[in-house]
Amino acid sequence: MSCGELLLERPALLEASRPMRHALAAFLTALGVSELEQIDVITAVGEALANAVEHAYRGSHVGDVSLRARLDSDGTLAVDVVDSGRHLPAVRQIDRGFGLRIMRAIAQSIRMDATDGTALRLFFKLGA
Amino acid sequence: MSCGELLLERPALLEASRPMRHALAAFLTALGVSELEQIDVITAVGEALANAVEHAYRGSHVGDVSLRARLDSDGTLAVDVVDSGRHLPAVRQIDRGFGLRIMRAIAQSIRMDATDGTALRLFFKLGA
Amino acid sequence: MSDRSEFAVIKLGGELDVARKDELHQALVIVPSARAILLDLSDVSYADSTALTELLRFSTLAERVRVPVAIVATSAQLDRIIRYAGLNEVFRIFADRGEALSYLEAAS
Amino acid sequence: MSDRSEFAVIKLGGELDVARKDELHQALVIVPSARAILLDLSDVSYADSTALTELLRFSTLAERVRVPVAIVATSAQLDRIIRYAGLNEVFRIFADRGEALSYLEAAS
Ligand SMILES: Nc1ncnc2c1ncn2[C@@H]1O[C@H](COP(=O)(O)OP(=O)(O)O)[C@@H](O)[C@H]1O
Ligand SMILES: Nc1ncnc2c1ncn2[C@@H]1O[C@H](COP(=O)(O)OP(=O)(O)O)[C@@H](O)[C@H]1O
Repeated sequence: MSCGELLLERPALLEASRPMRHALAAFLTALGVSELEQIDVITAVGEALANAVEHAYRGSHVGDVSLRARLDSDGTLAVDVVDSGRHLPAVRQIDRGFGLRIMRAIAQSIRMDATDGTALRLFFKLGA
Repeated sequence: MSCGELLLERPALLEASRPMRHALAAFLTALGVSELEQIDVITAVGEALANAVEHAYRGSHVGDVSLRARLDSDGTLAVDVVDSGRHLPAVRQIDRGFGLRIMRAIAQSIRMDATDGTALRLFFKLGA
Repeated sequence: MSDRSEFAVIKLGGELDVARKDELHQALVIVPSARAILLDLSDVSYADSTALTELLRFSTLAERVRVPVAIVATSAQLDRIIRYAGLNEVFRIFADRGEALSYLEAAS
Repeated sequence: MSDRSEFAVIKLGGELDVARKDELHQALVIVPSARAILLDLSDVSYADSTALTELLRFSTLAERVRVPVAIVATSAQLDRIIRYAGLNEVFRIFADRGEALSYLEAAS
Protein backbone atom coordinates (compact mmCIF):
# COMPACT_ATOMS: atom_id res chain seq x y z
CA MET A 1 0.00 0.00 0.00
CA SER A 2 1.00 3.62 -0.46
CA CYS A 3 1.80 6.01 2.34
CA GLY A 4 1.65 9.70 2.97
CA GLU A 5 1.09 12.60 5.28
CA LEU A 6 -1.06 15.68 5.22
CA LEU A 7 -0.79 18.70 7.46
CA LEU A 8 -3.11 21.68 7.24
CA GLU A 9 -3.16 24.62 9.60
CA ARG A 10 -5.49 27.56 9.19
CA PRO A 11 -7.83 29.86 11.09
CA ALA A 12 -10.76 27.94 12.55
CA LEU A 13 -13.51 29.73 10.64
CA LEU A 14 -16.76 27.89 9.93
CA GLU A 15 -15.88 27.78 6.23
CA ALA A 16 -12.58 26.04 6.98
CA SER A 17 -14.00 22.60 7.60
CA ARG A 18 -15.24 21.97 4.06
CA PRO A 19 -11.97 22.51 2.12
CA MET A 20 -10.09 20.66 4.86
CA ARG A 21 -12.36 17.66 4.42
CA HIS A 22 -11.90 17.87 0.67
CA ALA A 23 -8.12 17.95 1.03
CA LEU A 24 -8.24 14.89 3.27
CA ALA A 25 -10.51 13.07 0.82
CA ALA A 26 -8.23 13.82 -2.14
CA PHE A 27 -5.21 12.78 -0.06
CA LEU A 28 -6.83 9.43 0.71
CA THR A 29 -7.89 8.92 -2.91
CA ALA A 30 -4.35 9.61 -4.08
CA LEU A 31 -3.14 6.86 -1.77
CA GLY A 32 -5.67 4.35 -3.10
CA VAL A 33 -8.06 4.28 -0.15
CA SER A 34 -11.44 2.84 -1.16
CA GLU A 35 -14.40 5.16 -1.49
CA LEU A 36 -16.36 3.65 1.36
CA GLU A 37 -13.45 3.79 3.78
CA GLN A 38 -12.86 7.35 2.71
CA ILE A 39 -16.48 8.29 3.40
CA ASP A 40 -16.19 6.89 6.90
CA VAL A 41 -12.92 8.65 7.63
CA ILE A 42 -14.24 11.96 6.31
CA THR A 43 -17.42 11.53 8.35
CA ALA A 44 -15.46 10.97 11.57
CA VAL A 45 -12.83 13.65 10.97
CA GLY A 46 -15.56 16.01 9.77
CA GLU A 47 -17.05 15.84 13.27
CA ALA A 48 -13.75 16.76 14.89
CA LEU A 49 -13.30 19.67 12.48
CA ALA A 50 -16.88 20.84 13.00
CA ASN A 51 -16.33 20.88 16.77
CA ALA A 52 -13.13 22.89 16.43
CA VAL A 53 -14.63 25.55 14.16
CA GLU A 54 -17.92 25.70 16.08
CA HIS A 55 -16.89 25.49 19.72
CA ALA A 56 -13.20 26.04 20.33
CA TYR A 57 -12.99 29.81 19.94
CA ARG A 58 -16.57 30.70 20.82
CA GLY A 59 -16.67 34.15 22.30
CA SER A 60 -12.98 34.79 21.81
CA HIS A 61 -10.56 35.73 19.06
CA VAL A 62 -10.46 32.93 16.50
CA GLY A 63 -7.27 30.87 16.52
CA ASP A 64 -6.03 28.06 14.32
CA VAL A 65 -7.25 24.55 13.73
CA SER A 66 -4.83 21.97 12.43
CA LEU A 67 -5.40 18.65 10.76
CA ARG A 68 -2.64 16.10 10.50
CA ALA A 69 -3.20 12.79 8.77
CA ARG A 70 -0.67 10.06 8.42
CA LEU A 71 -1.26 6.88 6.46
CA ASP A 72 1.28 4.11 6.85
CA SER A 73 1.82 1.43 4.27
CA ASP A 74 0.19 -1.13 6.58
CA GLY A 75 -3.09 0.77 6.37
CA THR A 76 -2.90 2.52 9.74
CA LEU A 77 -4.30 6.00 9.51
CA ALA A 78 -3.80 8.43 12.38
CA VAL A 79 -5.57 11.77 12.24
CA ASP A 80 -5.03 14.61 14.71
CA VAL A 81 -7.39 17.55 14.89
CA VAL A 82 -6.02 20.19 17.22
CA ASP A 83 -7.13 23.61 18.30
CA SER A 84 -5.86 25.90 21.03
CA GLY A 85 -9.23 27.23 22.13
CA ARG A 86 -11.21 26.44 25.23
CA HIS A 87 -12.71 22.98 25.56
CA LEU A 88 -16.24 23.80 26.51
CA PRO A 89 -18.25 21.51 28.75
CA ALA A 90 -17.43 18.70 31.15
CA VAL A 91 -16.40 15.38 29.66
CA ARG A 92 -19.72 13.94 30.76
CA GLN A 93 -21.65 16.24 28.48
CA ILE A 94 -19.59 15.22 25.44
CA ASP A 95 -21.34 11.89 25.35
CA ARG A 96 -24.61 13.59 24.65
CA GLY A 97 -23.58 15.10 21.32
CA PHE A 98 -23.79 13.12 18.14
CA GLY A 99 -20.26 14.12 17.18
CA LEU A 100 -18.40 11.87 19.57
CA ARG A 101 -20.91 9.08 19.07
CA ILE A 102 -20.26 9.15 15.31
CA MET A 103 -16.49 9.30 15.74
CA ARG A 104 -16.61 6.36 18.14
CA ALA A 105 -18.72 4.31 15.73
CA ILE A 106 -16.17 4.77 12.96
CA ALA A 107 -12.67 5.12 14.39
CA GLN A 108 -10.83 2.17 15.83
CA SER A 109 -9.76 4.28 18.76
CA ILE A 110 -9.94 7.87 19.90
CA ARG A 111 -7.77 9.84 22.25
CA MET A 112 -8.65 13.26 23.49
CA ASP A 113 -6.51 15.73 25.38
CA ALA A 114 -8.44 18.79 26.49
CA THR A 115 -5.92 20.34 28.82
CA ASP A 116 -4.95 23.14 26.47
CA GLY A 117 -7.58 23.55 23.78
CA THR A 118 -8.69 20.27 22.28
CA ALA A 119 -6.43 17.68 20.71
CA LEU A 120 -8.26 14.74 19.25
CA ARG A 121 -6.48 11.75 17.77
CA LEU A 122 -8.43 9.26 15.71
CA PHE A 123 -7.03 5.93 14.57
CA PHE A 124 -8.35 3.96 11.65
CA LYS A 125 -7.33 0.63 10.23
CA LEU A 126 -7.83 0.71 6.46
CA GLY A 127 -7.81 -1.98 3.80
CA ALA A 128 -8.62 -4.68 6.35
CA MET B 1 -1.61 32.97 5.56
CA SER B 2 -2.13 29.33 6.38
CA CYS B 3 0.52 26.66 6.17
CA GLY B 4 0.74 22.98 5.56
CA GLU B 5 2.49 19.99 4.18
CA LEU B 6 1.54 17.14 1.89
CA LEU B 7 3.45 13.95 1.30
CA LEU B 8 2.32 11.24 -1.08
CA GLU B 9 4.25 8.15 -2.01
CA ARG B 10 2.94 5.49 -4.33
CA PRO B 11 3.89 3.30 -7.28
CA ALA B 12 4.68 5.38 -10.37
CA LEU B 13 1.91 4.04 -12.58
CA LEU B 14 0.53 6.23 -15.35
CA GLU B 15 -2.76 6.52 -13.47
CA ALA B 16 -0.97 7.86 -10.38
CA SER B 17 -0.42 11.38 -11.66
CA ARG B 18 -4.08 12.38 -11.81
CA PRO B 19 -5.09 11.67 -8.18
CA MET B 20 -1.77 13.11 -7.00
CA ARG B 21 -2.52 16.36 -8.84
CA HIS B 22 -6.01 16.37 -7.35
CA ALA B 23 -4.65 15.90 -3.84
CA LEU B 24 -2.22 18.78 -4.36
CA ALA B 25 -5.01 20.99 -5.71
CA ALA B 26 -7.30 20.24 -2.76
CA PHE B 27 -4.36 20.81 -0.37
CA LEU B 28 -3.75 24.25 -1.89
CA THR B 29 -7.45 25.12 -1.84
CA ALA B 30 -7.67 24.17 1.84
CA LEU B 31 -4.85 26.61 2.53
CA GLY B 32 -6.57 29.44 0.68
CA VAL B 33 -4.39 29.54 -2.44
CA SER B 34 -6.15 31.37 -5.27
CA GLU B 35 -7.52 29.39 -8.18
CA LEU B 36 -5.17 30.86 -10.76
CA GLU B 37 -2.07 30.26 -8.67
CA GLN B 38 -3.30 26.77 -8.06
CA ILE B 39 -3.71 26.14 -11.78
CA ASP B 40 -0.14 27.23 -12.40
CA VAL B 41 1.28 25.12 -9.60
CA ILE B 42 -0.68 22.06 -10.74
CA THR B 43 0.45 22.64 -14.32
CA ALA B 44 4.12 22.77 -13.32
CA VAL B 45 3.99 19.90 -10.83
CA GLY B 46 1.87 17.91 -13.28
CA GLU B 47 4.84 17.95 -15.68
CA ALA B 48 7.20 16.61 -13.04
CA LEU B 49 4.73 13.86 -12.15
CA ALA B 50 4.13 13.01 -15.80
CA ASN B 51 7.88 12.62 -16.33
CA ALA B 52 8.22 10.34 -13.33
CA VAL B 53 5.38 8.02 -14.32
CA GLU B 54 6.30 8.05 -18.01
CA HIS B 55 10.08 7.88 -18.03
CA ALA B 56 11.63 6.93 -14.71
CA TYR B 57 10.95 3.20 -14.71
CA ARG B 58 10.71 2.60 -18.43
CA GLY B 59 11.76 -0.93 -19.20
CA SER B 60 12.24 -1.88 -15.59
CA HIS B 61 10.16 -2.85 -12.57
CA VAL B 62 8.03 0.11 -11.55
CA GLY B 63 9.13 1.83 -8.35
CA ASP B 64 7.66 4.67 -6.33
CA VAL B 65 7.12 8.32 -7.07
CA SER B 66 6.79 10.74 -4.22
CA LEU B 67 5.36 14.21 -4.04
CA ARG B 68 6.10 16.50 -1.13
CA ALA B 69 4.63 19.96 -0.95
CA ARG B 70 5.25 22.44 1.80
CA LEU B 71 3.53 25.80 2.01
CA ASP B 72 4.88 28.27 4.54
CA SER B 73 2.82 31.07 5.99
CA ASP B 74 4.84 33.60 3.97
CA GLY B 75 3.55 32.05 0.75
CA THR B 76 6.64 30.05 -0.15
CA LEU B 77 5.70 26.75 -1.70
CA ALA B 78 8.33 24.07 -2.20
CA VAL B 79 7.40 20.94 -4.10
CA ASP B 80 9.62 17.90 -4.50
CA VAL B 81 8.87 15.19 -7.03
CA VAL B 82 11.20 12.28 -6.55
CA ASP B 83 11.60 8.90 -8.17
CA SER B 84 14.32 6.30 -7.88
CA GLY B 85 14.34 5.23 -11.52
CA ARG B 86 16.86 5.97 -14.24
CA HIS B 87 17.09 9.53 -15.50
CA LEU B 88 16.97 9.01 -19.22
CA PRO B 89 18.79 11.31 -21.59
CA ALA B 90 21.55 13.86 -21.27
CA VAL B 91 20.70 17.17 -19.64
CA ARG B 92 21.00 18.82 -23.03
CA GLN B 93 18.05 16.94 -24.42
CA ILE B 94 15.86 17.92 -21.50
CA ASP B 95 15.62 21.43 -22.86
CA ARG B 96 13.89 20.15 -25.94
CA GLY B 97 10.86 18.76 -24.14
CA PHE B 98 7.91 21.00 -23.31
CA GLY B 99 7.88 19.70 -19.75
CA LEU B 100 10.88 21.59 -18.46
CA ARG B 101 9.98 24.63 -20.47
CA ILE B 102 6.57 24.80 -18.82
CA MET B 103 8.00 24.22 -15.36
CA ARG B 104 10.54 26.99 -15.92
CA ALA B 105 7.86 29.39 -17.12
CA ILE B 106 5.86 28.90 -13.93
CA ALA B 107 8.16 28.10 -11.03
CA GLN B 108 10.32 30.74 -9.43
CA SER B 109 13.21 28.33 -9.39
CA ILE B 110 13.91 24.69 -10.15
CA ARG B 111 16.56 22.35 -8.88
CA MET B 112 17.18 18.92 -10.33
CA ASP B 113 19.28 16.14 -8.98
CA ALA B 114 19.53 13.21 -11.38
CA THR B 115 22.30 11.23 -9.72
CA ASP B 116 20.04 8.53 -8.34
CA GLY B 117 16.73 8.60 -10.14
CA THR B 118 15.31 12.08 -10.54
CA ALA B 119 14.69 14.54 -7.73
CA LEU B 120 13.08 17.75 -8.85
CA ARG B 121 12.44 20.64 -6.52
CA LEU B 122 10.18 23.47 -7.62
CA PHE B 123 9.82 26.72 -5.72
CA PHE B 124 6.83 29.02 -6.02
CA LYS B 125 6.08 32.32 -4.39
CA LEU B 126 2.34 32.56 -3.80
CA GLY B 127 0.06 35.41 -2.82
CA ALA B 128 2.55 37.98 -4.08
CA MET C 1 -41.49 25.01 -2.06
CA SER C 2 -44.72 23.12 -2.75
CA ASP C 3 -44.97 20.26 -5.19
CA ARG C 4 -48.41 18.66 -4.79
CA SER C 5 -51.10 20.60 -3.03
CA GLU C 6 -50.99 20.02 0.72
CA PHE C 7 -47.64 18.26 0.43
CA ALA C 8 -44.76 20.56 1.20
CA VAL C 9 -41.42 19.75 -0.37
CA ILE C 10 -38.20 21.02 1.11
CA LYS C 11 -35.17 20.37 -1.05
CA LEU C 12 -31.59 20.81 0.09
CA GLY C 13 -28.34 20.02 -1.67
CA GLY C 14 -24.58 20.09 -1.41
CA GLU C 15 -22.69 19.65 1.81
CA LEU C 16 -24.75 20.28 4.92
CA ASP C 17 -22.05 21.11 7.38
CA VAL C 18 -21.56 23.37 10.34
CA ALA C 19 -21.05 26.40 8.09
CA ARG C 20 -24.62 26.04 6.80
CA LYS C 21 -26.27 25.52 10.17
CA ASP C 22 -28.26 28.79 10.09
CA GLU C 23 -29.40 28.23 6.52
CA LEU C 24 -30.55 24.74 7.44
CA HIS C 25 -32.31 25.99 10.53
CA GLN C 26 -34.24 28.49 8.45
CA ALA C 27 -35.08 26.00 5.71
CA LEU C 28 -36.49 23.38 8.04
CA VAL C 29 -39.85 24.86 8.95
CA ILE C 30 -43.23 23.18 9.28
CA VAL C 31 -45.30 24.84 6.58
CA PRO C 32 -48.65 25.51 8.35
CA SER C 33 -50.81 24.37 5.44
CA ALA C 34 -48.94 21.12 4.84
CA ARG C 35 -50.43 17.83 5.79
CA ALA C 36 -47.14 16.10 5.09
CA ILE C 37 -43.58 17.11 4.31
CA LEU C 38 -41.19 15.57 1.85
CA LEU C 39 -37.62 16.45 2.68
CA ASP C 40 -35.63 15.83 -0.46
CA LEU C 41 -31.96 15.34 0.42
CA SER C 42 -31.11 13.42 -2.75
CA ASP C 43 -28.64 16.14 -3.77
CA VAL C 44 -26.95 16.20 -0.39
CA SER C 45 -23.49 14.70 -0.71
CA TYR C 46 -22.39 15.22 2.87
CA ALA C 47 -23.93 16.00 6.23
CA ASP C 48 -22.35 16.37 9.65
CA SER C 49 -23.88 16.09 13.10
CA THR C 50 -24.85 19.76 13.03
CA ALA C 51 -27.22 18.89 10.20
CA LEU C 52 -28.46 15.77 11.99
CA THR C 53 -29.27 17.87 15.05
CA GLU C 54 -31.34 20.21 12.90
CA LEU C 55 -33.06 17.31 11.19
CA LEU C 56 -33.89 15.77 14.54
CA ARG C 57 -35.25 19.05 15.89
CA PHE C 58 -37.38 19.37 12.78
CA SER C 59 -38.68 15.83 12.81
CA THR C 60 -39.49 16.03 16.53
CA LEU C 61 -41.43 19.24 15.97
CA ALA C 62 -43.29 17.72 13.02
CA GLU C 63 -44.22 14.68 15.07
CA ARG C 64 -45.56 16.90 17.82
CA VAL C 65 -47.93 18.64 15.37
CA ARG C 66 -48.71 15.31 13.63
CA VAL C 67 -47.24 16.16 10.25
CA PRO C 68 -45.52 13.12 8.77
CA VAL C 69 -42.05 13.74 7.31
CA ALA C 70 -40.39 11.53 4.71
CA ILE C 71 -36.73 12.00 3.88
CA VAL C 72 -35.28 11.10 0.49
CA ALA C 73 -31.61 10.30 0.87
CA THR C 74 -29.37 8.71 -1.73
CA SER C 75 -25.77 9.47 -0.85
CA ALA C 76 -23.77 6.79 0.94
CA GLN C 77 -22.35 9.32 3.38
CA LEU C 78 -25.74 10.62 4.47
CA ASP C 79 -27.06 7.11 4.85
CA ARG C 80 -24.07 6.06 6.93
CA ILE C 81 -23.85 9.05 9.25
CA ILE C 82 -27.55 8.69 10.07
CA ARG C 83 -26.86 5.09 10.98
CA TYR C 84 -23.75 5.92 13.03
CA ALA C 85 -25.73 8.52 14.94
CA GLY C 86 -28.38 5.90 15.67
CA LEU C 87 -31.07 7.92 13.90
CA ASN C 88 -32.03 5.41 11.21
CA GLU C 89 -34.96 4.23 13.30
CA VAL C 90 -36.01 7.78 14.07
CA PHE C 91 -36.12 9.23 10.57
CA ARG C 92 -38.27 7.87 7.75
CA ILE C 93 -35.74 7.46 4.97
CA PHE C 94 -36.54 6.54 1.36
CA ALA C 95 -34.41 5.95 -1.70
CA ASP C 96 -36.58 8.01 -4.06
CA ARG C 97 -39.45 10.47 -4.16
CA GLY C 98 -41.97 7.88 -5.29
CA GLU C 99 -41.50 5.72 -2.23
CA ALA C 100 -41.47 8.74 0.04
CA LEU C 101 -44.73 10.04 -1.44
CA SER C 102 -46.41 6.67 -1.10
CA TYR C 103 -45.48 6.63 2.54
CA LEU C 104 -46.79 10.17 3.05
CA GLU C 105 -50.06 9.37 1.22
CA ALA C 106 -50.65 6.50 3.59
CA ALA C 107 -49.48 8.28 6.71
CA SER C 108 -51.27 11.59 6.33
CA MET D 1 -17.31 12.47 -35.55
CA SER D 2 -18.66 14.72 -38.29
CA ASP D 3 -20.86 17.72 -37.62
CA ARG D 4 -21.24 19.63 -40.90
CA SER D 5 -20.49 17.83 -44.12
CA GLU D 6 -16.82 18.13 -45.01
CA PHE D 7 -16.04 19.54 -41.56
CA ALA D 8 -14.73 16.92 -39.18
CA VAL D 9 -15.25 17.50 -35.50
CA ILE D 10 -13.09 15.82 -32.90
CA LYS D 11 -14.26 16.32 -29.35
CA LEU D 12 -12.25 15.44 -26.27
CA GLY D 13 -12.97 16.03 -22.62
CA GLY D 14 -11.71 15.57 -19.09
CA GLU D 15 -8.06 15.58 -18.15
CA LEU D 16 -5.70 14.94 -21.03
CA ASP D 17 -2.69 13.67 -19.18
CA VAL D 18 0.06 11.16 -19.74
CA ALA D 19 -2.26 8.26 -18.82
CA ARG D 20 -4.43 9.07 -21.85
CA LYS D 21 -1.60 9.49 -24.34
CA ASP D 22 -2.54 6.47 -26.46
CA GLU D 23 -6.21 7.39 -26.52
CA LEU D 24 -5.29 10.90 -27.61
CA HIS D 25 -2.94 9.61 -30.27
CA GLN D 26 -5.72 7.47 -31.73
CA ALA D 27 -8.31 10.22 -31.58
CA LEU D 28 -6.20 12.78 -33.37
CA VAL D 29 -6.38 11.59 -36.98
CA ILE D 30 -6.80 13.56 -40.18
CA VAL D 31 -10.12 12.32 -41.53
CA PRO D 32 -9.40 11.87 -45.28
CA SER D 33 -12.67 13.44 -46.45
CA ALA D 34 -12.41 16.49 -44.26
CA ARG D 35 -11.58 19.85 -45.71
CA ALA D 36 -11.21 21.30 -42.21
CA ILE D 37 -11.09 20.00 -38.66
CA LEU D 38 -12.64 21.46 -35.57
CA LEU D 39 -10.97 20.18 -32.45
CA ASP D 40 -13.37 20.82 -29.60
CA LEU D 41 -11.49 20.90 -26.31
CA SER D 42 -14.09 22.94 -24.47
CA ASP D 43 -14.68 20.09 -22.02
CA VAL D 44 -10.98 19.59 -21.36
CA SER D 45 -10.20 20.76 -17.84
CA TYR D 46 -6.51 19.88 -17.82
CA ALA D 47 -3.79 19.02 -20.30
CA ASP D 48 -0.14 18.24 -19.76
CA SER D 49 2.78 18.41 -22.18
CA THR D 50 2.08 14.88 -23.36
CA ALA D 51 -1.18 16.18 -24.77
CA LEU D 52 0.50 19.26 -26.22
CA THR D 53 3.00 17.04 -28.01
CA GLU D 54 0.15 15.07 -29.57
CA LEU D 55 -1.68 18.26 -30.52
CA LEU D 56 1.46 19.61 -32.13
CA ARG D 57 2.07 16.40 -34.06
CA PHE D 58 -1.51 16.50 -35.27
CA SER D 59 -1.48 20.15 -36.24
CA THR D 60 1.83 19.78 -38.07
CA LEU D 61 0.46 16.82 -40.02
CA ALA D 62 -2.72 18.73 -40.87
CA GLU D 63 -0.72 21.68 -42.08
CA ARG D 64 1.33 19.43 -44.30
CA VAL D 65 -1.81 18.11 -46.02
CA ARG D 66 -3.35 21.62 -45.99
CA VAL D 67 -6.29 20.87 -43.73
CA PRO D 68 -6.95 23.81 -41.44
CA VAL D 69 -7.47 22.98 -37.77
CA ALA D 70 -9.28 25.18 -35.30
CA ILE D 71 -9.13 24.42 -31.60
CA VAL D 72 -11.89 25.41 -29.19
CA ALA D 73 -10.45 25.83 -25.73
CA THR D 74 -12.18 27.38 -22.75
CA SER D 75 -10.43 26.20 -19.59
CA ALA D 76 -7.93 28.53 -17.97
CA GLN D 77 -5.45 25.71 -17.49
CA LEU D 78 -5.45 24.67 -21.14
CA ASP D 79 -5.10 28.25 -22.24
CA ARG D 80 -2.21 28.85 -19.89
CA ILE D 81 -0.22 25.69 -20.56
CA ILE D 82 -0.39 26.35 -24.30
CA ARG D 83 1.03 29.79 -23.62
CA TYR D 84 3.74 28.51 -21.28
CA ALA D 85 4.78 25.98 -23.91
CA GLY D 86 5.01 28.80 -26.45
CA LEU D 87 2.39 27.19 -28.66
CA ASN D 88 -0.20 29.97 -28.64
CA GLU D 89 1.12 31.28 -31.95
CA VAL D 90 1.22 27.80 -33.44
CA PHE D 91 -2.30 26.62 -32.67
CA ARG D 92 -5.44 28.40 -33.85
CA ILE D 93 -7.37 28.75 -30.61
CA PHE D 94 -10.95 30.01 -30.31
CA ALA D 95 -13.24 30.61 -27.35
CA ASP D 96 -16.28 28.96 -28.95
CA ARG D 97 -17.42 26.82 -31.86
CA GLY D 98 -18.91 29.71 -33.76
CA GLU D 99 -15.64 31.59 -34.00
CA ALA D 100 -13.76 28.42 -34.82
CA LEU D 101 -16.19 27.55 -37.64
CA SER D 102 -16.00 31.07 -39.10
CA TYR D 103 -12.25 30.73 -39.21
CA LEU D 104 -12.47 27.32 -40.86
CA GLU D 105 -15.02 28.56 -43.42
CA ALA D 106 -12.65 31.29 -44.45
CA ALA D 107 -9.51 29.18 -44.34
CA SER D 108 -10.69 26.08 -46.18
N1 LIG E 1 -12.80 21.38 19.83
C1 LIG E 1 -13.64 21.69 20.83
N2 LIG E 1 -13.52 22.86 21.50
C2 LIG E 1 -14.38 23.18 22.48
N3 LIG E 1 -15.38 22.38 22.90
C3 LIG E 1 -15.55 21.20 22.27
C4 LIG E 1 -14.69 20.79 21.21
N4 LIG E 1 -15.10 19.58 20.80
C5 LIG E 1 -16.16 19.25 21.54
N5 LIG E 1 -16.44 20.22 22.43
C6 LIG E 1 -17.53 20.23 23.41
O1 LIG E 1 -18.02 18.92 23.56
C7 LIG E 1 -19.41 18.88 23.25
C8 LIG E 1 -19.82 17.57 22.62
O2 LIG E 1 -19.22 17.40 21.36
P1 LIG E 1 -19.83 16.41 20.30
O3 LIG E 1 -19.96 15.04 20.89
O4 LIG E 1 -19.04 16.46 19.07
O5 LIG E 1 -21.31 16.91 20.04
P2 LIG E 1 -21.89 18.30 19.48
O6 LIG E 1 -20.78 19.03 18.78
O7 LIG E 1 -22.97 17.83 18.55
O8 LIG E 1 -22.41 19.02 20.68
C9 LIG E 1 -19.66 20.07 22.36
O9 LIG E 1 -20.99 20.50 22.43
C10 LIG E 1 -18.69 21.09 22.92
O10 LIG E 1 -19.26 21.77 24.00
N1 LIG F 1 11.72 11.53 -13.88
C1 LIG F 1 12.42 11.24 -14.99
N2 LIG F 1 12.97 10.01 -15.15
C2 LIG F 1 13.65 9.71 -16.28
N3 LIG F 1 13.84 10.57 -17.30
C3 LIG F 1 13.31 11.81 -17.20
C4 LIG F 1 12.59 12.20 -16.04
N4 LIG F 1 12.20 13.49 -16.22
C5 LIG F 1 12.64 13.88 -17.41
N5 LIG F 1 13.33 12.86 -18.02
C6 LIG F 1 13.95 12.88 -19.33
O1 LIG F 1 14.06 14.23 -19.72
C7 LIG F 1 13.40 14.42 -20.97
C8 LIG F 1 12.81 15.82 -21.08
O2 LIG F 1 11.79 16.02 -20.13
P1 LIG F 1 10.74 17.14 -20.36
O3 LIG F 1 11.40 18.45 -20.53
O4 LIG F 1 9.77 17.10 -19.24
O5 LIG F 1 10.01 16.81 -21.72
P2 LIG F 1 9.14 15.55 -22.21
O6 LIG F 1 8.73 14.75 -21.01
O7 LIG F 1 8.02 16.18 -22.92
O8 LIG F 1 10.08 14.79 -23.11
C9 LIG F 1 12.36 13.35 -21.04
O9 LIG F 1 12.02 13.06 -22.36
C10 LIG F 1 13.07 12.20 -20.34
O10 LIG F 1 13.88 11.48 -21.27
